[in-house]
Amino acid sequence: MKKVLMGNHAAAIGVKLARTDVVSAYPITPQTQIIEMLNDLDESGEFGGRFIKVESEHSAMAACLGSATAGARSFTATSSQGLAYMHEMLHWVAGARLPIVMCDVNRAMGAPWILWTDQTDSLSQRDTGWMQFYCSSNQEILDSVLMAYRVAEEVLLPAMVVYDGFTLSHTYEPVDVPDQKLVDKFLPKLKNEYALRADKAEAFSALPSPKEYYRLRARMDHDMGRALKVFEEAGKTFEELFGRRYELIEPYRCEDADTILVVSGAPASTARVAVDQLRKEGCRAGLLKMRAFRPFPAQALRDFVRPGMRLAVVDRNYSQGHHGIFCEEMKSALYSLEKPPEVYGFIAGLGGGDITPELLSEIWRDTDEGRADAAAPNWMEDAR
Amino acid sequence: MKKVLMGNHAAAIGVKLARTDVVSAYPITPQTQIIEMLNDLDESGEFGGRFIKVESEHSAMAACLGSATAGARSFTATSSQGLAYMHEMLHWVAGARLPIVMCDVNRAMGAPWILWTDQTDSLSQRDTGWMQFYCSSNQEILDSVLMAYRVAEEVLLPAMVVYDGFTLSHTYEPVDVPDQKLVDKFLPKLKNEYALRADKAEAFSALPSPKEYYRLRARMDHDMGRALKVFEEAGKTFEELFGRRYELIEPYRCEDADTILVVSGAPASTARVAVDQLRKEGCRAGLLKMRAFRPFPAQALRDFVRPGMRLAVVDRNYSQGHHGIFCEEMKSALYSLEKPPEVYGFIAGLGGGDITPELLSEIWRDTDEGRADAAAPNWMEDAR
Amino acid sequence: MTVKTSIPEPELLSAGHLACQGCGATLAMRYALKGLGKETVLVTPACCWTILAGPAPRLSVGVPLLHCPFATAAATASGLKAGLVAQGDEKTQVVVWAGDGGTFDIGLQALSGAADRNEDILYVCYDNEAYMNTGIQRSGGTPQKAWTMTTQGQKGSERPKKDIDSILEAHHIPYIATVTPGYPEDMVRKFKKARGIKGFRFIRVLSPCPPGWKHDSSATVDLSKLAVQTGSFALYEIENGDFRLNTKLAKRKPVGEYLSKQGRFRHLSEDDVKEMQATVDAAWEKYEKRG
Amino acid sequence: MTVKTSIPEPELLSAGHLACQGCGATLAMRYALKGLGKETVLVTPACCWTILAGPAPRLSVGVPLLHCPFATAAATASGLKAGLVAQGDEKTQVVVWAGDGGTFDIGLQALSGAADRNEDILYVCYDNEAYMNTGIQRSGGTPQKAWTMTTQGQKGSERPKKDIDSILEAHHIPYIATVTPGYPEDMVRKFKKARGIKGFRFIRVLSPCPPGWKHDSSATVDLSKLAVQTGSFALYEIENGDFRLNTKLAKRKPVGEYLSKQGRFRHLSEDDVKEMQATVDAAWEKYEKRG
Amino acid sequence: MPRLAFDPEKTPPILISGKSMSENKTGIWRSIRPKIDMDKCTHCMVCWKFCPEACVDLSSGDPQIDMGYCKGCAICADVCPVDCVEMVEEESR
Amino acid sequence: MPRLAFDPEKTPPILISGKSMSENKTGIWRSIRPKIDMDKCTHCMVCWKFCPEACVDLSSGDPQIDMGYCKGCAICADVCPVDCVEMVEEESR
Amino acid sequence: MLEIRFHGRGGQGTVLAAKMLADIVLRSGKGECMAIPEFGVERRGAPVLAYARISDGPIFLRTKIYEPDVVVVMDTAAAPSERVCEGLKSGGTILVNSEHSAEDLAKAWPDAKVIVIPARKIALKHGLGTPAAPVLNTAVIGAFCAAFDIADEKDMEEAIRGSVPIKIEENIAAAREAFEFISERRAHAAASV
Amino acid sequence: MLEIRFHGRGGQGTVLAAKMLADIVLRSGKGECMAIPEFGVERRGAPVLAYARISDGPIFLRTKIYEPDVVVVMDTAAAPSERVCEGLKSGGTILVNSEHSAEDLAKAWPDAKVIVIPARKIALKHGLGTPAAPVLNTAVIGAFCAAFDIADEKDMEEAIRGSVPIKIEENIAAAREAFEFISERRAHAAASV
Ligand SMILES: Cc1ncc(C[n+]2csc(CCOP(=O)(O)OP(=O)(O)O)c2C)c(N)n1
Ligand SMILES: Cc1ncc(C[n+]2csc(CCOP(=O)(O)OP(=O)(O)O)c2C)c(N)n1
Ligand code: SF4
Ligand code: SF4
Ligand code: SF4
Ligand code: SF4
Ligand code: SF4
Ligand code: SF4
Ligand SMILES: [Mg+2]
Ligand SMILES: [Mg+2]
Repeated sequence: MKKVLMGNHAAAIGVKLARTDVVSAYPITPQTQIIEMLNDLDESGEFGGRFIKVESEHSAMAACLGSATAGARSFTATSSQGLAYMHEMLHWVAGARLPIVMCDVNRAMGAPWILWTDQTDSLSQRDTGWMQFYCSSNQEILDSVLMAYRVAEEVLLPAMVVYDGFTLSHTYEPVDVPDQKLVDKFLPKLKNEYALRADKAEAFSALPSPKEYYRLRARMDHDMGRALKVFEEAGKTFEELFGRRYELIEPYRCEDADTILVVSGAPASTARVAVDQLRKEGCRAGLLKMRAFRPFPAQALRDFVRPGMRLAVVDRNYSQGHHGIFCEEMKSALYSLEKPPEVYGFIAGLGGGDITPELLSEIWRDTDEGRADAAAPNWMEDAR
Repeated sequence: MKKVLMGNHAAAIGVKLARTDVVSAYPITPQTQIIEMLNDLDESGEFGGRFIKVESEHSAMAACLGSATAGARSFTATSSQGLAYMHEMLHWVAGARLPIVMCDVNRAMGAPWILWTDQTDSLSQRDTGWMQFYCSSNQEILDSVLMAYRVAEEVLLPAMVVYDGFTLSHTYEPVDVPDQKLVDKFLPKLKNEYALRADKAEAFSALPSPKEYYRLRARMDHDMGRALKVFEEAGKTFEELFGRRYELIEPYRCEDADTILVVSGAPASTARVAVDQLRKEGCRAGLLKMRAFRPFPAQALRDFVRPGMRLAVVDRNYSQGHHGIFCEEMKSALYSLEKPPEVYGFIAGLGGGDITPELLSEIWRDTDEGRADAAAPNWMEDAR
Repeated sequence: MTVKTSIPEPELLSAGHLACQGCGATLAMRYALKGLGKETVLVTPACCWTILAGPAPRLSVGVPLLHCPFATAAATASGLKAGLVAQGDEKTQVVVWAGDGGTFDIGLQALSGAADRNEDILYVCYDNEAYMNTGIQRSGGTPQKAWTMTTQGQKGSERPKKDIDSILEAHHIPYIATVTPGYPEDMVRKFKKARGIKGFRFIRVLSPCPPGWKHDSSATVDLSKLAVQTGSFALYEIENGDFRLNTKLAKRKPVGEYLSKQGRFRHLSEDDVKEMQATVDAAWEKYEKRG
Repeated sequence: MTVKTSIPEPELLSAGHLACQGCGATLAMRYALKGLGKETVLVTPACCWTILAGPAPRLSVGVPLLHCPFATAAATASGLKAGLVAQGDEKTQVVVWAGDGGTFDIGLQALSGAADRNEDILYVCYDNEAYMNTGIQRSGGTPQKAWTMTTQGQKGSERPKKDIDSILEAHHIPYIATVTPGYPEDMVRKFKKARGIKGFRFIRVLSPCPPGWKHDSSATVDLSKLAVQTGSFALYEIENGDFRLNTKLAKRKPVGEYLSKQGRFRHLSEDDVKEMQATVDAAWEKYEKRG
Repeated sequence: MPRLAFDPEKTPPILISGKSMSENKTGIWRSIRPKIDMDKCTHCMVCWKFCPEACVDLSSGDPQIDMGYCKGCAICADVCPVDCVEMVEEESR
Repeated sequence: MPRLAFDPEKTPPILISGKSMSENKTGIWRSIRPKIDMDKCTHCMVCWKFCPEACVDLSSGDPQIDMGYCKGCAICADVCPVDCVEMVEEESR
Repeated sequence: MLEIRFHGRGGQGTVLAAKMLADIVLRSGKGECMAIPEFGVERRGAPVLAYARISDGPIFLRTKIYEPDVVVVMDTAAAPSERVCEGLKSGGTILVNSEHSAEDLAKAWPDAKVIVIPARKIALKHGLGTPAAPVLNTAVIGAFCAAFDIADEKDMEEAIRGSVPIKIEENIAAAREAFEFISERRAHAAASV
Repeated sequence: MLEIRFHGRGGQGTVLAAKMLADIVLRSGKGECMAIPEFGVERRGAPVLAYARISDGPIFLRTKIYEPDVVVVMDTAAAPSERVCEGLKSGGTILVNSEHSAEDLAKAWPDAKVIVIPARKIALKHGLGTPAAPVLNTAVIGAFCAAFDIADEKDMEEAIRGSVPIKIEENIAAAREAFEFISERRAHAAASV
């Protein structure tokens, strides 16, 4: 049944519906309402699991390392400085193949101190072995927590549900809260055959030989690849149960579009307004919404693009010394095509600067009318 | 004059010659000899600065934040787990535009525990705003510390000198130790006009507006771009003073080569042996050694490549869910070319597995004879 | 205009800062700066004072201030001190200004390291007994039984407040002192004294917080005094391990007088108050034994 | 074969581990496991025991062991306990087995958090008084004046050893105890007792280390006994704040007898030894006052 | 909307934050304001001592509250030894 | 050298490390070895109690040192109450 | 699409007012509503802003609101007049909690329609909050629903019952009183034109 | 290119022996030498390996050494014979610190040239280390230099002076004695062939 929820509360309710066993988290703006709601649910008995109120984010992921090794469904949530403080533990729990799910509420990275949203915090974790799914609405946040557990527990890899600080986290909008019984069907109790058993003397994460390590990483790559299919199947099952479909990439009005905006997160929602507006002005505009960033949907992208197409990639992040991160990964994925499409990268909204339909339209026109730079990043500052 | 030095000692001597004011570091294999030599130099009075023996790597970079803000030349050194534990501070000191120099002794990332070298630890810091220079010999380690300070202090961005754990760090070989007077000419005392002055009431890293934050990041991008030129000029000056030339990328026997190995770190040294061997067998093989990873030498690469060329990129790292990191960035940089060369990515030596001339030759032949996959990563396990 | 108080008149805290009405942590900064004077540099981790110092391009204090990440205050200050000394400045006092979360919990590793090295810095913790900047979550400084947004049950916070002063004592440092804005003369004296001591010094400032403690903004100074008068917060100095009480309390007021004015303790039963009285009495037994 | 000792015969530590000859930390594990028994899970951060537990695919102990990053032992153990309880296992003891570096320094933030939450885990720190696994660098557990690779000056380590037991006491936890392999019966008794107590328990094991303390491998047990007999290391238990000495020392041997057998103290002057004797005497004055 | 409305080279690499907060008039926060009965006032300056906004001016000898900054926290009223500070409702503008 | 000498699908996702260390014979570490004079030995088992390698076998009643593991640390010699354990040089193999 | 900006004071439920509006719109089933807080640090007593978007279909626009159609002033003391009309669409409406007349207030905002609701008086009448800190968001929302035909009183009541933690009946009463206060004014104005 | 593997015991200067060789080669100016430790955990008493490469030109090969030309056994007790000849190039040489005769030792390594040097005896003679832990790396290196014409005694002496921290004269004496011990054997063998 529908309720008006802020994004953070949608996430907390997703965690409760998933019958999560252990939550361990530390407060940070703009994530605190997740913690506060989980605390209230814990104290009111509605949340059956244990909520460990740890002393830092590094310890939050360490507690998840412990609880997930015991085979318990584990969750944490953080943002920017806190996510970066966990970095060592992100590498670790991925290498330990633990299906932990975490919400990262996007917030730009200091210095200087900065409270508002951009994606550099989550995207700069791209090499840690975590799956990453991006949300454009509070409904997607709740649903993505359930999808993330389903995929993570199938391929034994941790997954991040990522959404915009304030723009989604603190914004109230109607959300359909799924029925617990249906969620139990979608997400049965976790049975992890590799979990620690108190009666079996085994060590976890002991020092291997280089050869053994190489093979572990190759197996991880194999499972990361498998996750693409597992996600799509989970998306179909989700639709059967809850009526909403989730896919790795989601085109909008691209059938006959020559120039397409490639956008993720809340700006992908605003981009529909821009595309509709451009269509009204006679422009053959389309939108490709990126939901999955890890595993990167390279094959899906290669199948989607057509020669002669122009992609205007909007990055609300920046890898200093190279390029916007979605743009860079898009180019790498499409490189091997016979006739790869033109890809232009735009840097917009860093530090929480608003990404408006006007700015998106200007990005689209610059690309469509050949004013954008094909090699270097195009810095697009919003006028307001 | 020449001395037989292990890589870690070459680094420590570079730090001493640079008249570094403040060193703060925490021990971790395979970096400990840097700390031990700096400690001995400190206790014997040969090292004029202060050595703060901190309680963790997060605190090591925090102490550098403090000393560099006061305008002092600052240094730290770490590896894998320690570098990852610093991640929040790497973002921070780059945003604070502090010219800190750090040695990262490459060691693969856990879990599981792993002692031996691979590049995933340093390369997974690619989005933190730090410059990264890779070394293939102990001489390059010493020289790169001096070069890193020169470039960092010119563009006010921190720089990482990265070299292979054990293969270089613990291996002894002859190293020319430059004369202190010449080093003083190459590296005059640091005058940071943006440093904190005890008599001026100013706050550092206070909360800006999104617009101000966006402009700070655009200025950072501008300086990262400038660093490419500054590095090349510094390389020329270094040659005039010390007789050794350093460039962003260093081709070897590529003039007439159709298939070229793209390699970094110690394996780039072994690759010369492989290329010479292939040449003896009549193959037109070449080697492109990547010294700079951040700023990524995109233009230099675009100028270097010729249509019809085949690049075999050897990545001793892996970004799970996408590709080898040098390969991915290479494809992104070359994407906008009219006729981009074929780029093939190979994953070798993870966890410290040996990268032998035989393995490099097999990589070269697979690429040259069209057996390599152009889209997906080619996993190349060494036979031994 | 001779003010009948030993507190220096010049203000290093400027009006216009963004503190809530009746903020104890702001009074704390005002008096601290009066004791420290101009030759001071502040290092501030994430906390309310990250905001109170002012958004760019502003600064609400008359001395340089280095913002740093939440877990790093003592390490950043150690480096700043080393950097200043390397530039030839041995005089400027490097002072950490951190909250209780940044001191008792996430910053404890760095704090313990700096104390262990006896770094020549003054570490000040303004203790408002919870994470206020992120919306009043429990910290290691939250008193037992107190309400916070993460301890809303009938019993409030179930664990006792960490005894941070004893933790610092275990590091064998030259000076530890407790102060609170209700006694500004005592506070200014101790900051002046601390300024002159070499090595790692620790001052903890009990700082009432209207939204966090759920009391009226007017009660801040009153509560600060009551904390001392009821013995809930003892004013003392520990110099190289020698403990000395600063307020000779003939008779301590009952703790109820202090607790009843705070909404965070509204849910307390009589037994709860008795228990807290017993805890205070036990603590004073120890103080008197040492004092 | 009746052994004339209260120590159980079954071995949960297997021969073939990679410890140096005469490793005190190995004896510590051997006796701890005898006291803890099978229904135990170990959590071990980076330290010598990361190696001694054995490279994959081997394990040198007869209980499950979870390796974890250096700064996270107490937090990982908190999560492991919560995970086991969630799976219906309330019996298995979750025991942290960490070195002094992982306990006094980089792991202190997590340790303090778990103690503050009174997590139902037993935290054991085998204290060999330096970072041995990375080549004998000074830690917060290194005694004053001791030589290490990072304190090679004439005065050795210039700062006193952190009083970690008092730091734990400041967290109001149910049980703190000190043990050393020279007294295996006392050690096994305390581990059995700790097993039965609910909440956060802390046991510190003084563990002589031939390469680190520069003593002959044969002297490990002797030094462990001398540490107690000279009063340099006191055996005691603190139950809910009540302090009790375990060894009634009629007359303490001079500390010189303990120090002279260790190469790390070879550079000590007579005055140095006198100073260290004074420190031990002062500590015992406090113990007797409390005991 | 031009690609970049500023020239990166002219943007300083870091923001220097030295302007005084005093340009931010916090008087607007008040819903009640302090009124001092100057006759009863003993000029003991306790109100100056305990004002968190440091907005009680001493220069004239009388305690003059700068209403540009006073947030109406009522601490001065609470601490005044002779109770000569009365909090009155802020007239709605 | 085949691209991948193994099939990723058949490689377990994590290494299970449960084999006993006892398969690693540490006897090779010795440069000196303990020799017990069985006549003087009082079977007090103190040597069993303090051996860091837990390689003194009790089953036969006499303290039998398993030379496959003994590292020659000489603790047994040091702690034996009747000094009947002598350390002798390892004959070079 | 109706874009609304609320001006209030920290700690007095400004964001909750916007959220209640969203609850009411959802309950009414007549469209979608998004409530957006000002993304910054909220200090008790300091001026604070909140926003809402109401539209009949799903709302995809996720940006700040620069040119609101309606501005709601919950505390005139915390909302300097030039800030109130900043970006207000020409012909936009300002709903003000005040005991002054619409005419007096209109002087400050010449080209806007001004609607007045004595929300503070209504709130205090129903024992909501104190004179220094009145809890007047339900009264303001009641007035809003009447002024812009958002929902009928039944839907409004149910929504408030679901979203107000304490003093539920008092809040509902205050909302209804404000609703009727505005409805009468509108009926009267419609009749006299 | 000469590839060498050293077998020793943890804590007895095995890596230092390889490093000394590099110092000597540098001092001799007749080529380049790289000394490479075994990349793992060194435990006192446990067997340990170290490697070296000597070539007349710069050395670019940075890999492990799989098929050494020469194996140096500094402590036979810490080097099981099958491990000693593992990967040894056919016709390779094994330089062994032992008091047994070359003939006896050759039985364990039939297809390798065996050279014996009583390094332990020489070291103890010069007061280097103790019977349980002799410091014999300078003696071994002295023998090596003589056996493979790496450098003359003067260069060897200077290099040892620069790289040995304590007991410098004793180490030099031990190295020279080993050098001469091997040179005589070679002269004798050359004469009788
Ligand atoms: C690594 C990290 N984790 C969490 C935060 C979020 N955060 C900022 S301030 C704060 C609470 C500070 O509490 P305290 O130190 O007591 O200061 P106070 O706000 O009470 O003044 C938190 C949790 C952060 N900035 N960085
Ligand atoms: C984040 C991080 N920093 C540093 C290290 C390197 N390291 C591994 S073990 C160790 C020392 C451990 O000392 P202690 O805890 O006393 O155990 P011991 O080795 O003495 O048994 C260090 C510094 C690491 N593994 N991870
Ligand atoms: S929350 Fe408390 S400490 Fe923070 S500014 Fe407000 S009153 Fe001061
Ligand atoms: S270094 Fe010390 S603690 Fe570590 S294995 Fe060796 S003897 Fe044991
Ligand atoms: S405290 Fe009261 S009596 Fe004293 S100066 Fe202020 S108003 Fe006057
Ligand atoms: S009401 Fe508060 S802010 Fe205003 S003068 Fe009095 S103490 Fe200062
Ligand atoms: S300690 Fe000595 S006497 Fe006792 S059993 Fe062992 S060898 Fe025999
Ligand atoms: S020498 Fe050491 S290892 Fe061998 S039996 Fe004796 S105590 Fe055990
Ligand atoms: Mg606080
Ligand atoms: Mg240790």
